Amino acid sequence: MPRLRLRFAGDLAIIRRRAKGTPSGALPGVQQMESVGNMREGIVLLVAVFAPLAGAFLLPLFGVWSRRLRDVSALVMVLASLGASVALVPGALRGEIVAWSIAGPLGLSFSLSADALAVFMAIVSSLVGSIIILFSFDYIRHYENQNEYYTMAVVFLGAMMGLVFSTNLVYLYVFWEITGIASWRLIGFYRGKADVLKADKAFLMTAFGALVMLIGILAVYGMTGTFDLAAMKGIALPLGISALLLVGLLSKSATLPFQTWLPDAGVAPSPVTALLHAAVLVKIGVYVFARLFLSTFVFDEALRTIVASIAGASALVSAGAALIETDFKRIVAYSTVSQIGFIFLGLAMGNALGAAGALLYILMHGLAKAGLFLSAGIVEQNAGTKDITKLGGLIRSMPWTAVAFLLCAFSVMGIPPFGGFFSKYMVISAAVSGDQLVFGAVFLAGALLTILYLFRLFTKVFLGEPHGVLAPETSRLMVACVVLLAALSLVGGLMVGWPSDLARVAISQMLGVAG
Amino acid sequence: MSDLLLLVPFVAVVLLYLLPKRARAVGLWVAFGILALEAAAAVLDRFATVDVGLLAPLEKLLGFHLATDGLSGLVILCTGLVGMAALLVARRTLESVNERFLFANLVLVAVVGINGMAMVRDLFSLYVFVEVTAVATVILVAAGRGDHVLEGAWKYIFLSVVASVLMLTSLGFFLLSTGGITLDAARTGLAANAPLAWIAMALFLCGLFVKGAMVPFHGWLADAYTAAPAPVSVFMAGIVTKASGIFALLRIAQSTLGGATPGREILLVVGAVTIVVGAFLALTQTNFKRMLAYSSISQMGYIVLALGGDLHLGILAAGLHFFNHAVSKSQLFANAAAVEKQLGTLDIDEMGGLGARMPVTAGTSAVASLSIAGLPPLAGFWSKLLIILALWNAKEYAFAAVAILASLVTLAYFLSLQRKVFFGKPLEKWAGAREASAGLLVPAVALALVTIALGIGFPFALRILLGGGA
Amino acid sequence: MTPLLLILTIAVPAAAGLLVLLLPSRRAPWAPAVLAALACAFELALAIYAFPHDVAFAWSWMGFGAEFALKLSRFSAFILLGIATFSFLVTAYSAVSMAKASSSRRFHAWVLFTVALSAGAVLADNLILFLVFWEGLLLTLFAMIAAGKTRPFATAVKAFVIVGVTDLALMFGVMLTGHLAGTLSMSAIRLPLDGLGAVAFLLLMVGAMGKAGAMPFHSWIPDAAIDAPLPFMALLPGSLEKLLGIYFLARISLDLFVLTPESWVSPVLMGIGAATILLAVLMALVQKDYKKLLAYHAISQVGYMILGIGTALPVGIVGGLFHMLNNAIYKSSLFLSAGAVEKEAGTTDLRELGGLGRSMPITTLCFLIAAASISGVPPFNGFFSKELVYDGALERGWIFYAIALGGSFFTAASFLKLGHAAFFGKPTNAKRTVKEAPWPMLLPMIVLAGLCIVFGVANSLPLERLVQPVLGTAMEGAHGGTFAGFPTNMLLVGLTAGVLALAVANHAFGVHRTGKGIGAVDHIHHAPGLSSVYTLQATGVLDPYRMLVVVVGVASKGLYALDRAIDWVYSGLAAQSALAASWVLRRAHNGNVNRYVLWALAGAIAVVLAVLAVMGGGR
Amino acid sequence: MIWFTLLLVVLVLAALWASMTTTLLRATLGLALASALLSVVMFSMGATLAAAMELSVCAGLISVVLVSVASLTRPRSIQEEIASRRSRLRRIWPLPLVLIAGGVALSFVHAPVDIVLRLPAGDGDVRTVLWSMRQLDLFGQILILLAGALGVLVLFRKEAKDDD
Repeated sequence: MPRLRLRFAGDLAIIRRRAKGTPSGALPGVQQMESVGNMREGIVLLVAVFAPLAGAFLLPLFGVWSRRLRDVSALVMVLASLGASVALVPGALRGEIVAWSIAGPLGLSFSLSADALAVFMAIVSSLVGSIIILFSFDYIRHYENQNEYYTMAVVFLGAMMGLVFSTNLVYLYVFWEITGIASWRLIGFYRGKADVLKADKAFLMTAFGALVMLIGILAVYGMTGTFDLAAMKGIALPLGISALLLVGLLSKSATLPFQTWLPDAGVAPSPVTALLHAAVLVKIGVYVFARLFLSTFVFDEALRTIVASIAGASALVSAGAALIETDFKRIVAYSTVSQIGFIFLGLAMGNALGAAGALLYILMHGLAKAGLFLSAGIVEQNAGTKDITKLGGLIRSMPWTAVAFLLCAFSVMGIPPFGGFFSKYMVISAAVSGDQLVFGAVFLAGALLTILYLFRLFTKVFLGEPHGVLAPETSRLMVACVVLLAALSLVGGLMVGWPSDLARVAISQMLGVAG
Repeated sequence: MSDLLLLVPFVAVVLLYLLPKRARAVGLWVAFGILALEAAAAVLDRFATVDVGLLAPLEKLLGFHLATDGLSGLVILCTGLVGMAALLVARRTLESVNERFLFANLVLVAVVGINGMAMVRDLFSLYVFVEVTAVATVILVAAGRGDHVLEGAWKYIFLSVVASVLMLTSLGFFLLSTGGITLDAARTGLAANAPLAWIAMALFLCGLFVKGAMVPFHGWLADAYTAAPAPVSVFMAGIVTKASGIFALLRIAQSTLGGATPGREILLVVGAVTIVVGAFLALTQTNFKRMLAYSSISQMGYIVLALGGDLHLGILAAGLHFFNHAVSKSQLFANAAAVEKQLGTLDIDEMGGLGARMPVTAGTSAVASLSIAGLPPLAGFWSKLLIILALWNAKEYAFAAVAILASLVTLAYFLSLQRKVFFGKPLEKWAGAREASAGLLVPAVALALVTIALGIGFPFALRILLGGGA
Repeated sequence: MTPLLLILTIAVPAAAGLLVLLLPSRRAPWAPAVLAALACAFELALAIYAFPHDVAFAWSWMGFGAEFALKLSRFSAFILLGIATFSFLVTAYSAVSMAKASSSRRFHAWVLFTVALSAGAVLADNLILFLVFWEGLLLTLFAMIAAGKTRPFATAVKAFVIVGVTDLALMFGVMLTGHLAGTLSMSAIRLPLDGLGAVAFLLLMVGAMGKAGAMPFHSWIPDAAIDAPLPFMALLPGSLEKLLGIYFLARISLDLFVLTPESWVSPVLMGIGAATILLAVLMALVQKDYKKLLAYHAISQVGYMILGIGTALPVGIVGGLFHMLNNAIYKSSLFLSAGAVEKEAGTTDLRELGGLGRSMPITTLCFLIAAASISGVPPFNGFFSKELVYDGALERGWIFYAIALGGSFFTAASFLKLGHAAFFGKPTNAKRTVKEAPWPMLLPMIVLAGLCIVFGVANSLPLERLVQPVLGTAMEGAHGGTFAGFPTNMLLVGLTAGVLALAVANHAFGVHRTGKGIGAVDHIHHAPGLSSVYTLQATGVLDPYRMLVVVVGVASKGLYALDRAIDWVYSGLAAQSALAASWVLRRAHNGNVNRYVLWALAGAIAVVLAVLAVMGGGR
Repeated sequence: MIWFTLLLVVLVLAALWASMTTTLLRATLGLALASALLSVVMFSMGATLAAAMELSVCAGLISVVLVSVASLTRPRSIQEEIASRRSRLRRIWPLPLVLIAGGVALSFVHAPVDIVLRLPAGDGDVRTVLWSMRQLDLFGQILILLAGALGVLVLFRKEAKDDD
């Protein structure tokens, strides 16, 4: 019988666990605090999650005081996440898993755990997130509701961190939905009627998926009696439950047949679309897919065909749409949908090559696509339109933006030595080596379409005859951010060994095989 | 001390009337103080133990057969919180001292009724206290000023009478079949599978369904909520309907039904139907309060649905949802009051972009909306999760799925509300609108903070809740 | 010879390219060109030094079989030497021709990157590494065309897309090959040509042909001839791309797969080669622009190489590879002559040129040597390689030989027309006084023309030192171990001579008919049947790129409709039905209290009945 | 038994008439009749006290009050009468149906017919029952009266204010 009675039952335990080079085994439910010294890494983990998540709510207060202070502290919070994530890299490369947990009743233990996969994803999110926040300094300056913008953007990134490190399905869902709430506010940032409608649409579509996924989570709970991912490792999931979970993942990752909210969400300010479409939000689905279906459950062969088919259809349909659309950001958004298909392909193959390729894809696509969206932002803000039929010849007035755009586009197309090449190669190659030649061919067609629509976009916006006044680049900071992303895309390719090392550790932890 | 919960407000009402008319402004604060004490008592969990020596003579004299448990504490806590919020709203929205005084008095009367319901162990007493609350509430509704006030009150009375008839009939049947009308007696009768006892139970449940506005017994609710003055709707939506209908169901499910067939199935079906119909009804409403009203119906369906799940978890979940919804919905009605005070209208189609003018109201309403829609990390998510878990544990998968997917409709109408009222471009028409006064903001902010805090600290809270049992 | 030197062949040009990009060019506008030429000279020295060595090494890179593996073999040393030579000559040339262009700095940087990537592609011994270098050339290709003068971007995009498509095919082929072979190390792969292996081979072949510019992946080259800077044409479509494309084609035919005459892939290759020869040369024939005419020849000549390799006979392969080398020599020479003409006469439109022979004698001489060489006139180098290809082709089927021979006829005819129109006859544009080109431009031409003669007369030098070692043991026993010296099959030589004579006769006929050198082939141009094809081609309908764009356009419209349909399910169907449900329910709530009471009573009855039903059922 | 059944039927009919008629006076008469019949039933079942209360309060006192109130109202015109009757009939016809359905439903109950009332100890004396067993409910009744009083206060205040 439930009773309202104040009693501090149970214990708050901070645990830290090391598992050298082995796939993560069962995480002990509750352990006593080992020693203060060992808490250090746990604290790193907490900083990564809560510096932005909790700190965000200070931002409106800072904003009342000083705009500059608010902007800089937003950046600092995200950088703190990045720093904390990077600090976890050496351990992750050695195959160590840092974990931190508070035991809770009914399986609701709040557990964070940083394996290589999580660290990888955390770095991608916070790295791109930091650049986007930096970009926002000059971009958002011109609009109302700046406090809300920074709060929500930072909350979003914090929730992303939480999601990445969570090993409890319920908390994963919690962070998942926080990102949904934040993106709802962010998409409706301009407050126009259409904007808010699109924000609602995005929210509803992703929430629908999330709710279906919640049914799936409960089904898993019903099967295993736990929400703890580590405890359910190695379980074979019935296809029905997988399908329920998959609906959530697909909707969050804007994959067919839940893709249409993403282009619509292009009404948001460009840094937001960069954040949502490129780097972070849409990667949630693929990340959780990797976390659940590759890292935790026994990989189901039937799932391979299903997911790969969906991914293939998604890649082609949205690439086709990108060739027809005339709105700058919608095109890039469709491109995201298409590229997410590639990531799903890599994961769906269930082999080491595909999974590693998918991870690299997350990184490379995040960097490059963020660059594309931010370029779109520069163009939109300076030229006052994002209709590509009304743009043209901007390479003359915006040479840096144009070149950075092109470089990022090369990376998305998968042209070496840009990072996008390696990831694209690896995922398609995974299909081939998995004897799935048809999927390989489909995605090859997708890659071709990618080249076509990105060049179409580049040609229409930056080349050709100018329409009206050629708007110049007004903010050096914004241009610098875009150039930085382009440069990172290139460096990511030239130095592909670095992310690849981490990805390989992640794969070995996930699949239990050496990459 | 449980007797005090009945006596103190009652005595207070009587004493207030002895005050000189000049001093009537005090009435509101007296009521506020009593409610604050009530909430404190519920939280501190002292009312069952402290009074043994001190109040024994009084108890003996009165001879009330009261019993308290966690559920009583829960409803008393909610009453305290919601009542305080309603009183604060009343302070800013009711214009004359006299109106506020009367409001405070009637609230106190209703509170006695609710407290009584919280603690009785007897079906007839339950019925009596339900009626006490109903009468006080009807008068509260009728005391308003609008054109539709009487209509709302009238519908409330009318269906209340139906409920009374059903419940009285039921009591008669209980007397016939089991010879007793305590909860335990009824339980024995049901356990024996006596058909007449089950019919009696069904009728009593139907009476409570009317009170708790379960579909299809819900006709009165939207009109009454909409017609009622702002503080009254806060109070009604926050606690009255829930206590007199839903809490009573909770009590019966806990003490009498015990998860037996067919009571459980009735609760499941009625709950599910209510959730869905209420949610769809809310979707296209254009009156702020009416939308909230239908939302209330839908959410109360969740509580009833939970009662059909795994018994222990279900009651825990229902209780939590009860609390969360009481907090959030009264807060939303307080928000509605703030908006109405600024704009003079409740038609959401005429509103727009108020977020820019009333940021605190907008922010708190968003918190409450999302909490009710069951979005983490707010409190509403956890109670819904537990509800669904309870259903899942009872292998009621289809009902669990309905409960989950109906959340989407909930989210849809709340998003539509947010979009039309707060989250849009500021309209020229409302350039004069300002943030509501502190008096209206305090309850909204306080309740929103409760929602957030409970949401974030939920697992700890749950640990505490489970500490005693389960 | 250490691995370091191998790395240097890639790193030096790349570093130089980076340096060029970063240099402050305003102070020293000559610096990029000089730096580029120096770097290429260094590259050439390295290539010569490395030539006799065999080096291989591998560093671990990114896992999954991708190693940073380089290997210097006979073949790659040969190609590397070619790359270094041609890039050195072209940079020396462009130092002058591009000196005043605003894009000089960028252009030279791209040239250097191109050299670095080409060297990498040739040296790579790991398929992924190879792919990285190979596809990286796409970027420099794009950037170099984009550095052109007049609105070059459309052409750059076209080139990028076409080559990109073939590169994607190549990528797929690499994946398939790696999958079948179980390794990505090129020197360890040896697959039979059957089933999936054949598919893989064809995919790789598409990549190689795309790079080499064979049909149907050719259509950007004529466009680039107009839009891109001229040294680019000499460097990429003229020489480097042929070297790389044919290098890779030969690698897959000889090393990675076992191409035998019995395989069905062999006729496919030969067919593509033959088609390319004939169709491209027919297009070249009617061009009225110096550069464009050359561009079509650049395509047509690839056909001989593919045909040669496609025979799968040692004689054909040696002929194809030798032709690759020869073609690079005379084709870059021809392009450079076009550049000289363009620089001095201000145009490359044949209708405005004429009589340049007097004012530009050295250029004219170089042109004549190179033209004779491409037309297969003995004793220039082109003659010898073509004869070897003919020999192989005839052995595999007379039709291939016939087409190749026909190609020769049109080649000769078109160069007769070109030479006549540009260098002889009367100057049409008398206003401008034309001088001989400056020495830095002439020297590369002279060197290349000289090579045409040397490689013809002393053909044992290239054949025995460069080409034949590539085949290794396959050479033993055939033809006494060498194909050097004058062709032994006099019938073929005679037929060749006959065709050349026919071309001269045809030219005389045409000139007689129209009275001008440029009109020498008008009778073919306007021949019934052919003329309509030419018209279609002129409007671009036959351009495979255009077809691709149209097909993709239609497909994407369909896909977009599908996307909208899915969107409708949410924005339309789901939303509307929810609203409709809500509306119906709202309509039911009309505020009538009787109705509400009725509902409540009905509900109560239903509940009671339900209870009764359950209880009754329980009995 | 037949008489008893007949009484019940007439009672129901009277109640129905009271609720379905459109004039206040007839409704009042119907109510009074129903109450009177009810008290007869109660008498016949031995609940003398309840019967007396029912007869005096419901059939007597309330009827008087209602009749006097009705006399203060203006009778409707014939047109109004006809119009309202039609609409009223249209709206109220389900009531008998509901009753019939309810009756049918109840007839399915296979309840034991030999109902034995197990009244609480303290045999019969109303005062004892009320005070020793059901203090709480009495307290509730007091509260209802209090609330009613407050209601009168509120609503009449309001009337007065509206008159101003």
